[in-house]
Amino acid sequence: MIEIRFHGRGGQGTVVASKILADALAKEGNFVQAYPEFGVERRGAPVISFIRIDDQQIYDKSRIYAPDHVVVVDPTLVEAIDVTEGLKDGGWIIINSDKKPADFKFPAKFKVATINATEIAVRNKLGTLATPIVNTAITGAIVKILNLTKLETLLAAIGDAITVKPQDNQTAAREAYEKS
Amino acid sequence: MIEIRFHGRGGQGTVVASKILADALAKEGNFVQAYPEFGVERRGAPVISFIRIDDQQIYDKSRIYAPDHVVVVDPTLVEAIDVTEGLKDGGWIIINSDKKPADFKFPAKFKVATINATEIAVRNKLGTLATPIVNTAITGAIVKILNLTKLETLLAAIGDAITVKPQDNQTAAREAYEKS
Amino acid sequence: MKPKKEIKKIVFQSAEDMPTMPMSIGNMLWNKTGSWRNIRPEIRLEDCIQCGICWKFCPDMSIEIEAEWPVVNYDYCKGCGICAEECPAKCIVMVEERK
Amino acid sequence: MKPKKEIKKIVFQSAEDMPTMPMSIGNMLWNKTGSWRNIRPEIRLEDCIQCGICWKFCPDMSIEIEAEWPVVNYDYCKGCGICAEECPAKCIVMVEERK
Amino acid sequence: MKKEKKMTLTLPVEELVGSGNLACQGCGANLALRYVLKALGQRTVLCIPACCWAVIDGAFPHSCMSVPIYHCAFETAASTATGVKAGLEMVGDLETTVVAWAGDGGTFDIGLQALSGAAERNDDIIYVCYDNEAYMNTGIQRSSATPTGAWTTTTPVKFPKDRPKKDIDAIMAAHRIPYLATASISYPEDVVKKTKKAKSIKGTRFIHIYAPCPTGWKSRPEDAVKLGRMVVQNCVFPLYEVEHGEKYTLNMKIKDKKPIDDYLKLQGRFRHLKPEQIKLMQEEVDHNWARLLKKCESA
Amino acid sequence: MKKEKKMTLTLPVEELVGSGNLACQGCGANLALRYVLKALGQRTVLCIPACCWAVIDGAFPHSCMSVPIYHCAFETAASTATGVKAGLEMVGDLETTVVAWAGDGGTFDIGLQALSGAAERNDDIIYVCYDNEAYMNTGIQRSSATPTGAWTTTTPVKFPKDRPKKDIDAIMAAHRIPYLATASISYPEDVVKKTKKAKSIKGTRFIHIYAPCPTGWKSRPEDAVKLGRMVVQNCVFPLYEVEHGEKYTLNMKIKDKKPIDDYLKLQGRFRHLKPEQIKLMQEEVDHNWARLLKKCESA
Amino acid sequence: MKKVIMGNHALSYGAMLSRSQVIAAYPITPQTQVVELLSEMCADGTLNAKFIKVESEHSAMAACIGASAAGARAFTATSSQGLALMHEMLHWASGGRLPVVLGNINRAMAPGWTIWTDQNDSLSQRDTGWIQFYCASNQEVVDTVIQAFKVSEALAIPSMVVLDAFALSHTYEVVDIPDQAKVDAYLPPFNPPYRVTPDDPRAFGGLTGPEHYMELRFKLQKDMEKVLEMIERTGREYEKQFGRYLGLVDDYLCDDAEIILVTSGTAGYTAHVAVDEMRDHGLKVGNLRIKVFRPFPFEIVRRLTQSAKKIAVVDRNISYGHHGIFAQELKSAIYGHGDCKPVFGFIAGLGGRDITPASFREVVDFTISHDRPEEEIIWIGVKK
Amino acid sequence: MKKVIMGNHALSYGAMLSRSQVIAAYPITPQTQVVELLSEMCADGTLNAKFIKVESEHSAMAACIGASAAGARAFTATSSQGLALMHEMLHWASGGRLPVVLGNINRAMAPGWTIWTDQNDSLSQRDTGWIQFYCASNQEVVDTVIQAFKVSEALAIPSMVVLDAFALSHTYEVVDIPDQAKVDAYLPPFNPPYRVTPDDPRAFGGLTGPEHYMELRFKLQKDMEKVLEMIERTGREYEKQFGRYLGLVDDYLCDDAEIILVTSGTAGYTAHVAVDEMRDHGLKVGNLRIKVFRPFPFEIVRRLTQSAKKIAVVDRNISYGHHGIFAQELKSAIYGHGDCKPVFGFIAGLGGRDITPASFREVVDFTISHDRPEEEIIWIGVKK
Ligand SMILES: Cc1ncc(C[n+]2csc(CCOP(=O)(O)OP(=O)(O)O)c2C)c(N)n1
Ligand SMILES: Cc1ncc(C[n+]2csc(CCOP(=O)(O)OP(=O)(O)O)c2C)c(N)n1
Ligand code: SF4
Ligand code: SF4
Ligand code: SF4
Ligand code: SF4
Ligand code: SF4
Ligand code: SF4
Ligand SMILES: [Mg+2]
Ligand SMILES: [Mg+2]
Repeated sequence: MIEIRFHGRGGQGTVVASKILADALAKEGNFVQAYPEFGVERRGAPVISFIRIDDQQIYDKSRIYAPDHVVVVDPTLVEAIDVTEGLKDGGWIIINSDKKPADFKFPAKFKVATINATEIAVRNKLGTLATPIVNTAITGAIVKILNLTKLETLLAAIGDAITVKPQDNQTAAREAYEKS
Repeated sequence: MIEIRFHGRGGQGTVVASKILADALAKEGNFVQAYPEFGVERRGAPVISFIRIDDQQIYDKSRIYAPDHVVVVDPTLVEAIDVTEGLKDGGWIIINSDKKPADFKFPAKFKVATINATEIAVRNKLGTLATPIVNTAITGAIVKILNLTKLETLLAAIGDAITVKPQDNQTAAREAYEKS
Repeated sequence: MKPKKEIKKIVFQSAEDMPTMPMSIGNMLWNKTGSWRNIRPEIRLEDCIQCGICWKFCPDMSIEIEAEWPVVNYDYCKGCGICAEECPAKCIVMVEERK
Repeated sequence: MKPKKEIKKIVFQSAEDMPTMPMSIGNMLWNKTGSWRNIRPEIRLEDCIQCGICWKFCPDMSIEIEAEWPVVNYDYCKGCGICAEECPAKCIVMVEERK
Repeated sequence: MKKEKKMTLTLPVEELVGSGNLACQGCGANLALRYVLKALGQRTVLCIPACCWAVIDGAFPHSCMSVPIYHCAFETAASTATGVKAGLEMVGDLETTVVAWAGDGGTFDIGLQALSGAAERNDDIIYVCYDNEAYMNTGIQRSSATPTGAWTTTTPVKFPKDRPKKDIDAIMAAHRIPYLATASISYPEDVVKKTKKAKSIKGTRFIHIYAPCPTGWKSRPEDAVKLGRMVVQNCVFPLYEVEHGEKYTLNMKIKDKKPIDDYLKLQGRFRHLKPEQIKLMQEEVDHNWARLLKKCESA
Repeated sequence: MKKEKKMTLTLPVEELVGSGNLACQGCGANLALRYVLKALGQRTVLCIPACCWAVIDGAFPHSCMSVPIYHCAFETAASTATGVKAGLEMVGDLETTVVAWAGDGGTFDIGLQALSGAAERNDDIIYVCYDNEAYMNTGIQRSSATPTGAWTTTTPVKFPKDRPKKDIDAIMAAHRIPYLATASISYPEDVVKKTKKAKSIKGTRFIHIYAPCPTGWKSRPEDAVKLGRMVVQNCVFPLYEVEHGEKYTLNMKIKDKKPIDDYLKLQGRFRHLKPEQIKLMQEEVDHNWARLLKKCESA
Repeated sequence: MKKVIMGNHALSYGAMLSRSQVIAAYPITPQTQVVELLSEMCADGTLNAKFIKVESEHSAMAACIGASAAGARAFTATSSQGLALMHEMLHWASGGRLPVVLGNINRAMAPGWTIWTDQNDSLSQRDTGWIQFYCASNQEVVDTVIQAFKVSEALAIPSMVVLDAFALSHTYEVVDIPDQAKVDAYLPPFNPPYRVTPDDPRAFGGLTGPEHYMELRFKLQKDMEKVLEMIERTGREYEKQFGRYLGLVDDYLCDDAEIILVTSGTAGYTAHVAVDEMRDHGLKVGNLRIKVFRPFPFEIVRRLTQSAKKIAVVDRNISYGHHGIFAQELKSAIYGHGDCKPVFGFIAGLGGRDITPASFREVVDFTISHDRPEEEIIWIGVKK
Repeated sequence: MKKVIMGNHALSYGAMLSRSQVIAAYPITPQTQVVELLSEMCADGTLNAKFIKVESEHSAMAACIGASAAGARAFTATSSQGLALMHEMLHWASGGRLPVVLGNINRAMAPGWTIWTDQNDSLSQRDTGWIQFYCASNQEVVDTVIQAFKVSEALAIPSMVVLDAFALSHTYEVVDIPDQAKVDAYLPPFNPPYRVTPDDPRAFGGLTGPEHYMELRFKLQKDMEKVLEMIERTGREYEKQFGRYLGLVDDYLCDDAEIILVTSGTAGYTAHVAVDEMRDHGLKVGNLRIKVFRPFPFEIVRRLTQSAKKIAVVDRNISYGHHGIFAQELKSAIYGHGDCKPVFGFIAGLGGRDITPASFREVVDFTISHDRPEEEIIWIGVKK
């Protein structure tokens, strides 16, 4: 079983990212469970969401406290909160950032990857620099880095789920995949 | 324990009669329980009410099925329904009527008394011939015939309970008492 | 008076006989509300002008029309007196019921 | 900026410490909503005409008046941009928050 | 004695309310439904919440009615009717008229929200309120339809109702429903006409029928029709229609407006009133009447 | 740079709503309460039912407010306030102003009956409805305050809201309460003036405040105040007062009435509208505006 | 002072003697006389209270909640549909820790429309966090209202005082009306530590996340558990003042009984009569009338049923799809305490069907003649 | 067709596949997505139904009742406060014998305001005469809605399909969406013998006196008792069509268990994980997840708990003044059947506090280390 936690901000579609990932993984026969933080979401305020992946029925309905990996959709959060809380040793921290992994000061027991999803998104006309829509791009990176599923499956899942500018979203995901 | 059932018509104040009787009996230290039929009352439609009297606490809260005596406040009911239903042998049937007891064809096991409460009431300006207010008069007769309490106690109870024309009501009760 | 479908009061002997839902299966005609009456309307047809007003205003559907004339159905007439009050010909009188 | 009564978030360690009723015992100042912001208002006081409009329309009580001049309280300013939009002197600009 | 004349029948002859029912002697509510059903005919469903009519209908397993009734919870006349209408349409019955039939308490008070909701959605129902100006079925408690000055068991003579009757018609007009009308049981032809008109319109229609209650008003049963007439003649309860919340039509022009005194005198519930109080009530009536005339003119 | 001028403050300076609260960026509801409390001062109790403000206040054991709040059930703003007022009076506090503070859903829909009941009794409370034209706290579902044509999650673009906004002000005016006013967050001085006026009157007072909601309207946070201004200028939400249900006063004369187009364009919830639909909406606005003018004249 | 009054007026007197400050109520048969008398008392000044004539029961409870939160003593009365309509607000009053007292006349639930007695209305509220008292006489009604305020205010939990429709509500009995001065001594003015006031501005009932909610509810349960002891203690105080003890149960000849009837409400009084009769016939029967149903009086019920051979619970209610509610709760209470003696669950008297001494004889006959109940529910007086 | 959907949409799909004809609902967190998807389905013609956007939950249930009485299949969904506001109408639907189906998202009751899960909302409705299903996965939700209509319509009793807030309502899982044609074959159109129609005019729900009411309610209970068998039978039919059995309980390793956990909802799935872990450590623990709470599955629960030494009930709810509700009902159910083995009543997870595998380990540890429960309630995860 793999458990991943997403960090983002209200209004950034963090849940959509985990949902798309779940769709893609389910297409390949996995069992998945994706859920948002259970609370009040306000645009701009820090939010989290989760995904559990397994090759058999997932019975555990309790919350995820010790994820295998974390994904940070909004880079500013790295300063604001402790994104490594509960993260398992050896887990990946995948950050949407234009910085290099080494620029982040995380304990060595974690692996760090960065992807400039914002840049990719904006270039693909997904939102503006102030409010980029990065959720599809970031899934491309996750799938690649964690080796979760084939790119094609992810792109198909994006095609199913996204009704506004599906192609641009797919392109963004592909670019992120390729850059990761 | 003495149990009495009253027969009247909606709007005739049958419950008031049983309540006044209860008041009077309580004044003399009895335990009493008085209650109306449990249902929808409509002016003119046949209704019943009950009273239980005892010298000790009354625990029985079930309905009265076999009264010791019955009181018929409206004479026309004698034809309309069986006022003797469940009446115990030897019980009194006290009827508001200008007829003689013998004019009524009841089984011999019952004792019959009549009192022209309507006439007494109307004469004391309690209602009209079409809608006489006979409930106080009839209590006078009951108290006398069943020897339940002193007249004075009854009159005191009427004085306490009746706010409109208390004296006329007392007079009516006294007259009925004396005529019974 | 035209013959009324005489309907008996329904009393169930067992739960099985009852409908599943609380639901009517008969009408109220068993309930002879004529017995509620203490005054009764009597129509002096000789003065009647067949205006239909008594029929119109009877709350208990107890003025029936027979061969173009109003007839009181005493089985149900509750004796409210509206017909007498409203009759423009003043040909309905309320008389005291059985004394 | 005038010193704000700094209030910590209250976290109960046991049921006993809690009030019987669900009832507040502290304020929300621990919740630094400045962290929600992705754009920040900056006031160019040189152009300010001291009209008070930014103060009037800030939904988050984050424009404070200091010595007759408007000052943004970045601890709480959520970055909505209303002040900039409404400033008649156009002397508030919204700039991107930390990149 | 038998003359060769036909009886004059100014109303449809079909009787859909049956005898043997449990209304009091001289009940105006009984007349109200009798007239409304004469207008609507048998293909009608009634949704009746708690109110006198929930009892008048009769006791299980009997009903005095020739139309189906869904007896519903007190506060749900409108929402139940909306549900019934939707249900009927989904099972293919597009024709049956669905009527919510409620008392003033069920309309002005506890059922107002459901009614307002239906009106806002313009649900396709006719809502009829028969107004006897109090909670009668529970033994005469004040409702917000109880007029100023009236005694009820919860507005004792020492402290009679001090608030004016809620203006439900203005409230419903403010919902801009396609059709609204006031009516009185003493003008049955008018009741029938308005009900038929309502039937011919789609959407939420509201009819407010004045229905005297001898038991609750402490009046004589034989005066029920008279009271329903007086109240129109003295403009306490004028007859009018409102279309789409805007077009006011006065149905009964009153040339010779009567004072309210005689009307009050016939009812025990007003017995305690002093002349000053009656004067104030008269002023209120006059004021309301003037306002209504203005609305009708400007429409 | 420091000139020797005083800052112009057109509102009372006391802040009774605190920072750190949980309103969205640019929330109009937040401004609405800020202004109302500036007018009422600290001796005020708020009864707040379920709505965004139930969340904005903060989470247990914290509150952003300097006045007491009773958070009450969704449908009970008015009845809870009535109870609080009665309770305060019985314990000797005759002065505190009791305010029911509810959203449009809690006012136009689920709380309407309690409000109507309070108004009928003329209970001594100020009822303020901040209107953001949908159920926002649950994620943007239609309420009966949602305007025609708007998208919400329960009125999808394929089938946007097809019923007009319920005219709550006409409904409350029909209750003839002593005071009623409309207001918009974009005219804070007007909000304060009306609230103070309301405070000076006894009985049930109703204030209806237009409160733009960037989140629910899919508009930019910085446009909140602009939208609240446009809506007055284009007469979609005119500012007026009604006394005793009769005396209408227009507070803001509009000489140069703007078309609604610009207003709609700023909001994502109207993005799907076609020109024909907008034309119909404009007609509705014109019609309502004309009616209002008439009422104000004839008053 | 002794007076012949109906059960409904007993509630009114209870509310008056307790000096209720705010009353908000809505009429419903068979409760109307409660409200009528109280509105008269308010009109003529006998009672100094605000009477809010609300437009529904939902608002009645909301107004009581508001008043209680503001620090006033609040009372209401209702029945069946009205109580059901209050359901959400019942949860509110208890969760908000407000000691409102409510008189409920037990009336069966519609449809079909009914105005007659059974306990399904109040027992359907058993999970709302209210204290529930069941009365068997008008005397008990007056006394219990006063006691209810005392207990509720001490522990910040609302109380429901329950009486049967007609069999109590409309039945006149002799009642010793307590003296006002003595009541005042027994029940001091309501003075909660926190209330809605600008002098100490607090937000009551705000958003409460998973990190705190459970503790608040834990505290409610812990206080609920204190109610039993409090009722016994203040019941003794009451006895000292007024000569009548207000306990958790009314146990009659339970000590040596082989069969114990478990009853409640007026049927529990009628059972008394049946027990006397059966004792005359040599049957060792006792009657345990439950007066306090919430919190459930675990200890005393366990103790009093300990020596019996069989228990026969007579429920005037039913939880459809399970058992009668007293039977269910009693079994839950005595499970694992002592031997597992047979508990027979009878259901009788729904929708106003009379429960007579003969009903109890039938109950006892059945219990004697069967080793174990066999059926989940044994129906008494149903035309099957 | 497999789809990743949230629990709320699983409810919507269930209602759509069942060809609901009238939907009347009101939004409330965490139920809103149910209504949003259904209103989209109605708008775009995927579902041919009337969607009534009512002004309150009370009206939602009233409209469903009206629609069902008119012979249409009616559905609604709500949560906590909304369900509580429907309370009177829940009694109405069951007493009126109308097979409405309601999806309820388990959310704790206010105050304080909460949107997080616990079962007090639906369990407070346990005495209203509704069938209650508790689900643990989104798959179960879809399947159960369809099944609920089948059972409800056959026996004229309404059903509630219950799922946990967030843990199910907002959690995306893979769901095999049943094929519409197969669903149509399984669930024929609703065709009640009587309905509100002028073609057969009847008065429904009129005044019902003491001479008849009890029999009508007796019939309701008798039909309620048939539900259990019906669920098992139609569950098998469902299995034949769709490969998934819908039973009364989900029993996991109960046969040889010494300690049986009794659970429900999503916690009942999490318990599964804990049982596996504990079995790995040699502890003979089983998990009995109750899927149908009303009617209470007496027989199967008795049978499955028979051989265990101890029972540990984990309640995400509480009846203040008594026990956790599953514990209470279980004790009532097994009382007098077999030995009187210790039943430990735990309460956990109120107001959204998480229930984790560790919670169950704590539960089992306690159960092992105590001979008898000693306390009425054992609290898990409370900061005392
Ligand atoms: C929720 C609820 N509250 C109270 C009642 C009691 N109740 C039944 S009928 C009625 C009065 C109805 O008054 P109205 O609607 O004016 O009709 P009327 O009886 O006057 O014909 C009341 C209060 C009820 N059935 N349900
Ligand atoms: C009885 C009940 N039904 C539904 C809800 C869910 N609910 C909470 S807030 C809300 C919407 C409130 O809308 P509105 O009154 O317009 O206030 P806003 O959120 O827009 O500020 C709803 C539906 C509830 N809390 N209680
Ligand atoms: S007295 Fe009344 S009921 Fe009888 S016929 Fe005349 S109007 Fe009808
Ligand atoms: S009202 Fe009089 S005149 Fe007219 S038809 Fe009747 S009896 Fe004849
Ligand atoms: S950006 Fe918004 S919150 Fe920040 S100071 Fe300006 S108005 Fe206030
Ligand atoms: S709005 Fe602009 S000009 Fe006015 S005070 Fe603020 S910053 Fe200065
Ligand atoms: S109380 Fe009034 S409305 Fe009700 S049945 Fe009697 S007369 Fe008719
Ligand atoms: S959703 Fe709208 S009303 Fe609610 S807090 Fe956000 S901006 Fe304000
Ligand atoms: Mg009425
Ligand atoms: Mg809103």
